[in-house]
Amino acid sequence: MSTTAPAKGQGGGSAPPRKAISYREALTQAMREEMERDERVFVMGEDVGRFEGAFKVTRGLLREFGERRVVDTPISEAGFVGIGIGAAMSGLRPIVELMTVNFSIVAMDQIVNNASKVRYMFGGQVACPVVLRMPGGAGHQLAAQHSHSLDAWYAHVPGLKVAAPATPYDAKGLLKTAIRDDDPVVFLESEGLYAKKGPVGGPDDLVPFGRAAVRRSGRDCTVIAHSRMVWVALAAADALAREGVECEVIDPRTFRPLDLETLAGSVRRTSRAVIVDEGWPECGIAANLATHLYEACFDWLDAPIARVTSADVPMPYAKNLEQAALPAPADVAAAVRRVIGRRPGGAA
Amino acid sequence: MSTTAPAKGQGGGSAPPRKAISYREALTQAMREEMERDERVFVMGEDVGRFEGAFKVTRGLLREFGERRVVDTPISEAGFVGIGIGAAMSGLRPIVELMTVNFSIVAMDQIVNNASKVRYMFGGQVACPVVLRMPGGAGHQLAAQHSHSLDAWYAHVPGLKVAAPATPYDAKGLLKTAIRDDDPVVFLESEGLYAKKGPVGGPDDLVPFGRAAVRRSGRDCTVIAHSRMVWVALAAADALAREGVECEVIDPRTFRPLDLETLAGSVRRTSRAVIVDEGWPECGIAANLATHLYEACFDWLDAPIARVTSADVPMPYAKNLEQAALPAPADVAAAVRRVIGRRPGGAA
Amino acid sequence: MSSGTAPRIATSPSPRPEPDEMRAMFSSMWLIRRFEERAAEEYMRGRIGGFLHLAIGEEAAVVGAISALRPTDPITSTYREHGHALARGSDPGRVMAELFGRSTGICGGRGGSMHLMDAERHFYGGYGIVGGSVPLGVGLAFASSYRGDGAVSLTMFGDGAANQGVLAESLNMAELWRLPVIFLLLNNQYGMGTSVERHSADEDLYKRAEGYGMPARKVDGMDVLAVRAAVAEAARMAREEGQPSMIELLAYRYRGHSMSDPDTVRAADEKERWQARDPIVMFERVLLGEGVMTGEEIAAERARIEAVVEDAAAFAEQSPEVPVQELARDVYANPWSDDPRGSAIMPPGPAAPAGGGA
Amino acid sequence: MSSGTAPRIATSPSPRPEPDEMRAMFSSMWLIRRFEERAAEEYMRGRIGGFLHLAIGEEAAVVGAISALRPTDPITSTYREHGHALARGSDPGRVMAELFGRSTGICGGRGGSMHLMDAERHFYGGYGIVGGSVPLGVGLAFASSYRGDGAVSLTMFGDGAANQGVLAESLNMAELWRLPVIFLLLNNQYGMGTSVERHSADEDLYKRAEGYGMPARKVDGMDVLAVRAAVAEAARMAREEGQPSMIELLAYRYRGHSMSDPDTVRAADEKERWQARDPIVMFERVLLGEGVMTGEEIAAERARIEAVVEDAAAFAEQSPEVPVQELARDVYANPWSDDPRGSAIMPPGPAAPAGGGA
Ligand SMILES: Cc1ncc(C[n+]2csc(CCOP(=O)(O)OP(=O)(O)O)c2C)c(N)n1
Ligand SMILES: Cc1ncc(C[n+]2csc(CCOP(=O)(O)OP(=O)(O)O)c2C)c(N)n1
Ligand SMILES: [Mg+2]
Ligand SMILES: [Mg+2]
Repeated sequence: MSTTAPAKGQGGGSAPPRKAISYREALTQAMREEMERDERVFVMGEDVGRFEGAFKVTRGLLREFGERRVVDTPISEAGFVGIGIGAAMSGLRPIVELMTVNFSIVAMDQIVNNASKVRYMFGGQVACPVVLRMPGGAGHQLAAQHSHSLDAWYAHVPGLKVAAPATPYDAKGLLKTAIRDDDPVVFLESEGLYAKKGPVGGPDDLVPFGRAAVRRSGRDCTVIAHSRMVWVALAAADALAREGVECEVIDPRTFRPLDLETLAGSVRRTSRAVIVDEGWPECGIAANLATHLYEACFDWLDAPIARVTSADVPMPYAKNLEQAALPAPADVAAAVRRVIGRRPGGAA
Repeated sequence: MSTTAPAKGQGGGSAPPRKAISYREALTQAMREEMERDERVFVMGEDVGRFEGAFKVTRGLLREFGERRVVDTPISEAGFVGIGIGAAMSGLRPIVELMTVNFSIVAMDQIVNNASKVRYMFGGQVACPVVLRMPGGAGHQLAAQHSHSLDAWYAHVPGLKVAAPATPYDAKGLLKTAIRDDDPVVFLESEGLYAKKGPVGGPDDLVPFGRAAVRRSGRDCTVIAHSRMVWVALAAADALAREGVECEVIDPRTFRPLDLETLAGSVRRTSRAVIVDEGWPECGIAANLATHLYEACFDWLDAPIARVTSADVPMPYAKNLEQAALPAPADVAAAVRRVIGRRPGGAA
Repeated sequence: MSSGTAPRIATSPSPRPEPDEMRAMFSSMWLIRRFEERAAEEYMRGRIGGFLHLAIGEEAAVVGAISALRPTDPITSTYREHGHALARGSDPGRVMAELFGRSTGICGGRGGSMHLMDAERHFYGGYGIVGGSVPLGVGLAFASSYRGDGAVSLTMFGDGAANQGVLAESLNMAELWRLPVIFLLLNNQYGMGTSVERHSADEDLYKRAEGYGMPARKVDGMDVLAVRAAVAEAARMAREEGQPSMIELLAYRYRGHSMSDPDTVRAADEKERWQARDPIVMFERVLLGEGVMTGEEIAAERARIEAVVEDAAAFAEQSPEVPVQELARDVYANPWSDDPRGSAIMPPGPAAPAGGGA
Repeated sequence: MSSGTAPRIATSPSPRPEPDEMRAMFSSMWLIRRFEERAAEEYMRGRIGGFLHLAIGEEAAVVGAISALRPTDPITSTYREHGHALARGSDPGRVMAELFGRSTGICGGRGGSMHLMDAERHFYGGYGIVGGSVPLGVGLAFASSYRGDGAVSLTMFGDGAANQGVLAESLNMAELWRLPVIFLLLNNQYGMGTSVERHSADEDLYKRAEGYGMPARKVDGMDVLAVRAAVAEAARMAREEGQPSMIELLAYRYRGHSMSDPDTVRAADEKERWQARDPIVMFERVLLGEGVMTGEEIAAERARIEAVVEDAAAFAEQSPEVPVQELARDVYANPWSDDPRGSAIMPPGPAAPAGGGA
């Protein structure tokens, strides 16, 4: 199975194939379509209007929808995330762009103490349908304060939904689902994927939450990866295929809800798993998925699950250090070889 | 082995036995002794002075050390945590009290982006010897916004050290270690343990970071728990002992660094493990420790590791709901019985 | 200490509310006082858990402000908010049941004393993180302005909360975008055990709003008519001109920070000085003096309220506990898991619905 | 737009610095300008990674402020801080090497353009989270006051950063505790693509400090002597009276927000208007007019600096890469793990040392 073919389980499927667009444009398209569809949807964030977004994801929206629905904010993340939450409680459907996940930390109290809790602590009287879009990840030498992957932090918190698209198709389809969802969604984009191109669905092709995508089929080892790491895993799988090792690459796509069944089903078939995650190792996404899989597949596993994560360090600036800190295809391939008991370059 | 006997591996040991004092007083003692020892040590936080702390942990310190070294702050956590970090970078040794872990969330950017990173991102030019004391946990019907256990979030972050004492001895000994440490320490206290009494060490009895304590020996199952959950685990172990099941209860005490060897050594002997954690299940402490143990003890484990955590919900107010949400001795005992393949009440 | 000297207060000419309204304000103040006194008793008896923060002494601030609004104007508050819900008309029985953690509670027992909400009455809740609800109040105003529904949002917070950075951010955006919101700073002169002059560089907290070009003033928070007049004017500005403003109400809480605070930091004479200006006693004098109510009417109303509070406590006491199987209800709009303890794990099967958007 | 009209600026009588000092200020400004122009070239060549934020146009603000301080007065800054390090005397070669990510870099290649630090020179670093370094600067002042060492802390931030709540918190505590700190707000009139009047309700940002009773003023940030005089006076107040203050410098950055910003939001004529008041050109005129430097001396100094910058780039280019084995160095003071990728896991064996406290 080719690594660029549309993934299984990506929903829709009835629409004719469309021309490839970037992950960035896919997101823009999702927002535009949902804003056209629902007057309650609006976008707010730093420089989302005239500047069209630090990563140009909101390009064209101000022109099309005007200042009422595309709102440039001051650099006050706690404040405007809180405003978004309040507006959501009042019945609107805000899409709040945090310029990057790193800046969501100053708004963390609003996200964790308000967005994730208002429905529950007020006994279901109020909904909080806010989408918090935020690109994260490393790879551009942005150093320690600008390179976070906080997926694990958000996945920790009940009351939030957490999505992390890897492809343009999912970027569009998951964002549309997020916007229509009645709960607060932390929508984790990847800075490293904005330019990635691929087909996308039409206006009604939603990608459901809680359904993993099998990005590549294989019988020898299950490789689980999300967001940018899907592509790192696929590159490793391609290299391994040349050695005769066939990996099954699965992308959970959302962590709340989490489609454990698709992951575990694959591991039960392959008996071996590698988890790739751009975040830190302790209390991270990889450790979490590993634990779920050990629990679900205890009698099936032939080897411990290997985790390939970022180094346990704040991200360094120097390019060579940064590359050493991040999971790379070679690391994934080495992990796969380790869990299937092969030596590098060993015959199939 | 009795559950109230001083734990193995709690350091010191040469001092004669002392009278039991509370976990709260043990912390006060540690601060007082270190403030007497080192002029650079000072305490700051909301109501730590005249009010003597929301939980009275700083009782008497203002009287003894005056306003210069016991500083009442406004309710500005981001600001005064940042001030503490700056003062630490300048060579002082601040003990910053966050009234509870819940309020550390508004200061999260300062903790994660500054405290944990300044040494690394500036190439080792500067130290950040700040101690961030914060009580957490639930059990007093404080509802969703006041019941967090964010241990996993802090353990996620390289550059921080993370300690969580369960006994008065460790409260004092670990806090003294934290204050003398050259790195930023997140010091997780438990609201539910402040009144707990026990012996403590003398002025020179430090408890080292990265050394777990065996709270109870046993051959049938390893139970890992920290902070207040140690006592929940010990209560379960006592109940199980009456059924003839002997648990080994181990308290990691610190998560950065983490004494995996003591945990894994026990699991290799018992072949079975239960992990108890007051935090949420996804990407939590329990999932993290489980993954480490699966990796370290893959060939030894006779059953999947059981995790006993809080429910995957924001904490409810109603007492019965709150109790249902929190790990209780009965849950731990049930988990132990499950992993050792026994039925409740089954013979030894 | 600002309480020692006469507070520097701008009082505006207070147009008298209609007699009916004044009687309703009196009932509301008295209900709040008696409700909270009863809650304190129930807390001591162990029927109420968690923290219980009483606003006794602050009834003029609460009732003056809320009575100046329309019933559809949204309100956000703090953990010291029993009075807000009651002033907005929430059922005292359901509020007391919430404090008792019962299933008939206004939030089904999930929120407790710190997290009352009455969505039907546009009371958007009490919150426990100091300052954290202020931007939500601005968000409610944003939504009103977006929809053009003419509502004015009132967001209430304390003097201690004035030192949370998110207030500054909120002030700036409210003024920048001219949102219909009233920042109501209830300066009861202490954040827990720390007095204003020990937590704030300038005791005139309202001046912080002026740094953003926002109109702001200080008002006697013990005088219910002064509060009402000030908030009415602020609401008019917000509604008609889209002009947000800040009102600092100078008041005093009689009890410690919460039921567990023995209140040893504040001087006895300071308390006495403020209690001498008790907002209910002062307002009774106005009612009597202006002939709005007679002594007998006041006594009858007090007795009626006594019974209301009694009934509320009885209702709470007799209400059923929250079923434990409902622990995970309302975490999400459309839960995907049947696990009674909640779960992130999506069960196998067809995909869940995308949610109820539009 | 505030740049259209003459800025409302309070200028104080500026006592002239000594001729030597003025020459040093000129050198510093010119070094910063040329260093950054060179950095831009190296960035285009791909030798510098990450974000590169240039402060070209802001040299008067930087040099005026730092030259008014003692070399032991601590400074904190933002990601736009090359000039701060250079003005404080950091070695241009080591600064450029940091931008190149080399092991000779001032932070060993770990920080890059956004995170320069020179601890020896009391330059406490550049930070990437907007507003996040302000409380650190207050903390440095706290430490000075605690020790009584007589130092004054300067903490620099932008107009956009003025909207981070942590600034408000910092202002309050600095004034409440009377800490020796200068809040230096470099108002270059934009936070990324958003102009001041679109991000701040009141364009006079210094007024926010007044809400905390803190003296504050606006100064022409293109006039190095005016900046120096204002900061000198602020330093005196802080040092002698423990009086913190805020100075808002009105200035302009010539380039886009960072090298990747094509700068399409700002109008060409606005840029021209500000470039007509170029701080270096204006200062040259003063130097020539007052006979502090001759045209030849200026030309010679420029040539010398040209060589300094050339040498800095050559040094950076020839410096070795950071050894990859050192990836986990300096995460902790006394690392417990030999894992080259860092690890939370304590290896078996005797307990690690408790750290170097006292
Ligand atoms: C962010 C945060 N920090 C600390 C606390 C603990 N706390 C609860 S109430 C309180 C005092 C608040 O004072 P104020 O805003 O004046 O309100 P008041 O209690 O006087 O009504 C504090 C410090 C909190 N809830 N949230
Ligand atoms: C908390 C936070 N939010 C957003 C950003 C992204 N960001 C980097 S610089 C910048 C603009 C800052 O403007 P200003 O403070 O005026 O400084 P200037 O760049 O003009 O020097 C923004 C929004 C950030 N780094 N930190
Ligand atoms: Mg107060
Ligand atoms: Mg700027």
